[in-house]
Amino acid sequence: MGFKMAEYTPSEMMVVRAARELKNREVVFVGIGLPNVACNLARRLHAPELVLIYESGAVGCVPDRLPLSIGDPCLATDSISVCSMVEVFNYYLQGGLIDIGFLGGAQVDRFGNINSTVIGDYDRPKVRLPGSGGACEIAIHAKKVIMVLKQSPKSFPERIDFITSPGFIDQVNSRRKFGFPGKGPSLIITDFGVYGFNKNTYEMILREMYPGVAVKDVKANIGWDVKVSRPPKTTVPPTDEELRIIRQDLDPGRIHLR
Amino acid sequence: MGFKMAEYTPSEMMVVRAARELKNREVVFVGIGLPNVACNLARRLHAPELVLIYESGAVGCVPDRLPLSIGDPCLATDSISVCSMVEVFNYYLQGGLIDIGFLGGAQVDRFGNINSTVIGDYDRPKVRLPGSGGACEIAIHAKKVIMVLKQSPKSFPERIDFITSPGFIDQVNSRRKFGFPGKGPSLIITDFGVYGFNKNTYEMILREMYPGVAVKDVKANIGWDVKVSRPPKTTVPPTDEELRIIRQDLDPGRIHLR
Amino acid sequence: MSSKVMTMAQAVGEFVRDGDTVVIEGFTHLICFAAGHEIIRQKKRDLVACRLTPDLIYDQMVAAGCVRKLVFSWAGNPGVGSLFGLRRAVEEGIPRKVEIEEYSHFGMVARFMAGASHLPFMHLKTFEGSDLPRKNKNIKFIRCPYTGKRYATVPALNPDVAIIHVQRADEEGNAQIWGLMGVQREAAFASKKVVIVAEELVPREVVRADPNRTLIPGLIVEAVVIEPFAAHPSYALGYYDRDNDFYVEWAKVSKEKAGMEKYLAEWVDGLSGRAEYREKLGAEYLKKLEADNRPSGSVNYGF
Amino acid sequence: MSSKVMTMAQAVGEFVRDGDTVVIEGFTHLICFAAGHEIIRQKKRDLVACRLTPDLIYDQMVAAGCVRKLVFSWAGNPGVGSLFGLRRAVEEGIPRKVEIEEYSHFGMVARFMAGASHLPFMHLKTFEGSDLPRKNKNIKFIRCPYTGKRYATVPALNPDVAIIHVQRADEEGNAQIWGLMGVQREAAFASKKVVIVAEELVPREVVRADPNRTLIPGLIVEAVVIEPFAAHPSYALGYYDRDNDFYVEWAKVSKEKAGMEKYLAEWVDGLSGRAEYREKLGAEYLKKLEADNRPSGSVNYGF
Repeated sequence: MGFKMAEYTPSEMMVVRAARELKNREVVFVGIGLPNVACNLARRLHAPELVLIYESGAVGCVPDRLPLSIGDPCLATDSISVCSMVEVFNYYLQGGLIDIGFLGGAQVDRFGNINSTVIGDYDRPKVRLPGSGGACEIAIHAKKVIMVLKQSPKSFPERIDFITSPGFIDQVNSRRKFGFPGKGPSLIITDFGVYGFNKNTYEMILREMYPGVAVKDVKANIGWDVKVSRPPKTTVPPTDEELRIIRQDLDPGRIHLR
Repeated sequence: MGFKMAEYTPSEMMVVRAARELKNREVVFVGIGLPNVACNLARRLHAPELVLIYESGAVGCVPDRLPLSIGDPCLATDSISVCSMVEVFNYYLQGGLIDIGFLGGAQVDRFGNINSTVIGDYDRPKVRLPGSGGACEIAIHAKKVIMVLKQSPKSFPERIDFITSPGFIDQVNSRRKFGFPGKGPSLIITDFGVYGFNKNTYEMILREMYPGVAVKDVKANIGWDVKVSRPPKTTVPPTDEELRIIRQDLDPGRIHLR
Repeated sequence: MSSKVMTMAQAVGEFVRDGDTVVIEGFTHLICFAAGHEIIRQKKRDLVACRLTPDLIYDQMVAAGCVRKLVFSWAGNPGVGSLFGLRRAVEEGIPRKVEIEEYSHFGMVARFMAGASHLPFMHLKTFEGSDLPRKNKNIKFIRCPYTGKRYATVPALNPDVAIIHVQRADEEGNAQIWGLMGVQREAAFASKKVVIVAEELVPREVVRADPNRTLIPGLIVEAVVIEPFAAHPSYALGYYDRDNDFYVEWAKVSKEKAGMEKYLAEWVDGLSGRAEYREKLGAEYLKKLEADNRPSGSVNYGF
Repeated sequence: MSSKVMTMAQAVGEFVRDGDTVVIEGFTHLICFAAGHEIIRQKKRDLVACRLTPDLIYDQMVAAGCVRKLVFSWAGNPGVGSLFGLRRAVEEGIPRKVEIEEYSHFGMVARFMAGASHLPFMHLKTFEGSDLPRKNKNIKFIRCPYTGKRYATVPALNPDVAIIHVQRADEEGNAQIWGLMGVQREAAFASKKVVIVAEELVPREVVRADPNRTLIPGLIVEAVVIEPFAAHPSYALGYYDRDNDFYVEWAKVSKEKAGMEKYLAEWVDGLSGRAEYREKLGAEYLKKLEADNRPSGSVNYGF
């Protein structure tokens, strides 16, 4: 084998950490990119019966290649069920069947609210992003939401420009007022570490850091004075097995994990 | 052939008259019993491309036997499309695709309102009938409604005990107030003749009588002093061809046309 | 993957409790008579029995005293006439008074849609001009926030348990149906627990080879019962035909209380389950109903 | 039965008018690029272009100046990144300002459901806590008449014309799909006119042999276009694979206005239609994308 296993990229660490969060038989609403890799990694390791559902209507997927898009043919073929998007959104997502929703985004704020719509003003955008897709309703309905995105002061600003998908909304957790079925964000996995949320203030709190990362690195890459668990744990680095599956099987072209 | 063609039963006349009303390519929502026979007769004669839709979800049916029930297997097999009842009611019926809805019932009043729910008081019924099924919404949505039922003072009373499916509702045609998409009842075919509706009063009016039927026979078998077109036409009796198809192909067991 | 396969007696014993709101769906096609018989045999009581078309099987359940309330849209013997067991209960309170809650088909379809979608209601254009809303206070009306127009609403229906007959399923309960689908999918997704009854157990690979036919995914299923001929006198397309003669005969059998009781004693309580029922019907009888061969043809899922 | 089969040029010429609200649906699967190209070639203008996921084909239509307004829920190059043609229009007004009306996927799905059901609105649980309703006044809220709980509403979407790609259809437009179905059925039923584009024309008997696969009935269809490979670089399951390389390359091709214009000149305006497009791609290229064989197996529709 050509690679030196001990070395790994931050993206690989993120994917590995996300995969470890998934339990066998859980029902996961999968997004494109890193979450896709994480789910498929979990499926090959400790969670062979993880149920993957894609908003395209494929249920119980066993992709035999890493799908570039959430509508890749490898998701329908050999799946357990294919239904229309009417059913996937009404009966599965709104129907309360999703244990975990994976979300990314361009910006996240301290309450776990996500912006994937626009940078700058909505009507005079600096950068127009793709928009919600299914993210807004996944954020509302999935029993648990896990976010995966790279960290910088820009991606974790004090205030985001637009709330596409609600996290806890604010310090009183307005999810409850709105009667959202899902509990809201549970983890944010970045390229520095892993955040949870404070049970009283609903604010992000650093719970784990990756090996070699210092608190000052984390703080330099986030837009506010983020709270830190004392002491934060150090994340177990990717195992050789995890890296081998990612590099050989899941993303040999390194499309997702540059 | 064993039968003497010139003789026919009132049921046969009803079916033949109903069949003649159907134009090729019309989309018909078919009920059980006589309407079923009428549609299949029309399909074998002047309307080979009549589109038969059953509330069971079968579309473009070509039943190769006379279905006893609207969910008979012969309706699904070889049909053009089978969909769930969610789709047949939402997309086809409420979606405005039905040209003609066929309805029967236990009682009809002068405004074409139908009772198929109860004889006597709803809470202390003399006779409990099957209820609406799809009739209430067919009456509201089909562009045109044709009713087929046998006539007696009991089945056409001055007032019906329960409105299951609205016809014109009352003398001002309250359909309009409710914004019903369908135009309402267009014909009532009984074993005496055929009724239309007055354009101003929305009351039943006798338009045709079967050969051998007199106005006094009609009046003796209806619960109010019904209006009569002057003069009512005489319905063309069933042709040998029509009778042959009914007796040989459609209802050889004479289940529907006793 | 652990198997959910069990016997009908186990499934009904474990998942249908006295007082439950129960739906055995199937619109003419795939009506699970075997489940209804087991419910009668186990003397389940006070059920709120839901179905668009209370068919012969609900007629029997009502006559056996299992049912406290009936929620429905068309209660008759399709193409034949009345359900006499049900009429005796409603008109005369025999063997007990049965409460009724009545909609139209579209209303019931919308109730299951709402239930499956975890919405508390669905709106639809029907019921106006009809007396139904006068007798059923669950039918309400709202105004469209865009047009101001009035629409009827029905409340979601979320039964405690759905018993859904299908043509084939794997041992996890991934269930496939073709031919008429009725509201099998919506009834299943709307219910808190789902029991799948299949004509045939198939390997997972058969399901995966044609995922578009999977109407109900195993992830919402509690139990899988494999029971050939469990829908007779209803039918399972590709397996056996509808026993139309039985439906016609039923009028005579059930017209009097005594006839109904004789039938239940002989064909339900007198038998241990569907295997004995099949035996009693006899191989020759079953043979007559056996489906002929009309292959769908195969499509290509390759990419 | 009269045939509705015509060429893509005829269908777009006759059924897409300037100013129309148009939907070319297909969620990754069965996106009709050939129809979009013909719309560009015929210089249709002022279209209100609707789609859950304005994909590369809407990027091209926007860049070609066909679109006045975009109605959508996710506008990106799936798995790759931005749609630069669209961003130039929205951010800089090149080649013209494009208005946007934005929902979530569920919102758009519900709009098509309402449209297909001839309801003026649909309610759903989403949008609260999001800024979307602040920027889109078509999103409203109602209260459940049973529980008093608040639900979002979206208005029905009823396009003038839907162009729906399918795997196979007969000449009347009875259209069958397997694999991912997206909202093809709802978009078709919601639209005033439907154009079916099929990979393959099949005899009526093929449709009738497997009616459960018919997603769209001919009775709502105006025109049938038979055009193999009409979805490339999207895909048709069982016919050809998604051209993922094309999607990845598109970022480079379209990043600058000049690249986009060159592409449109060469691959759209420079060609007479899909036949020339296939020729230009070349047999070897197409061969690489050809689907392998994964048969569904056959079921029995006999009774």
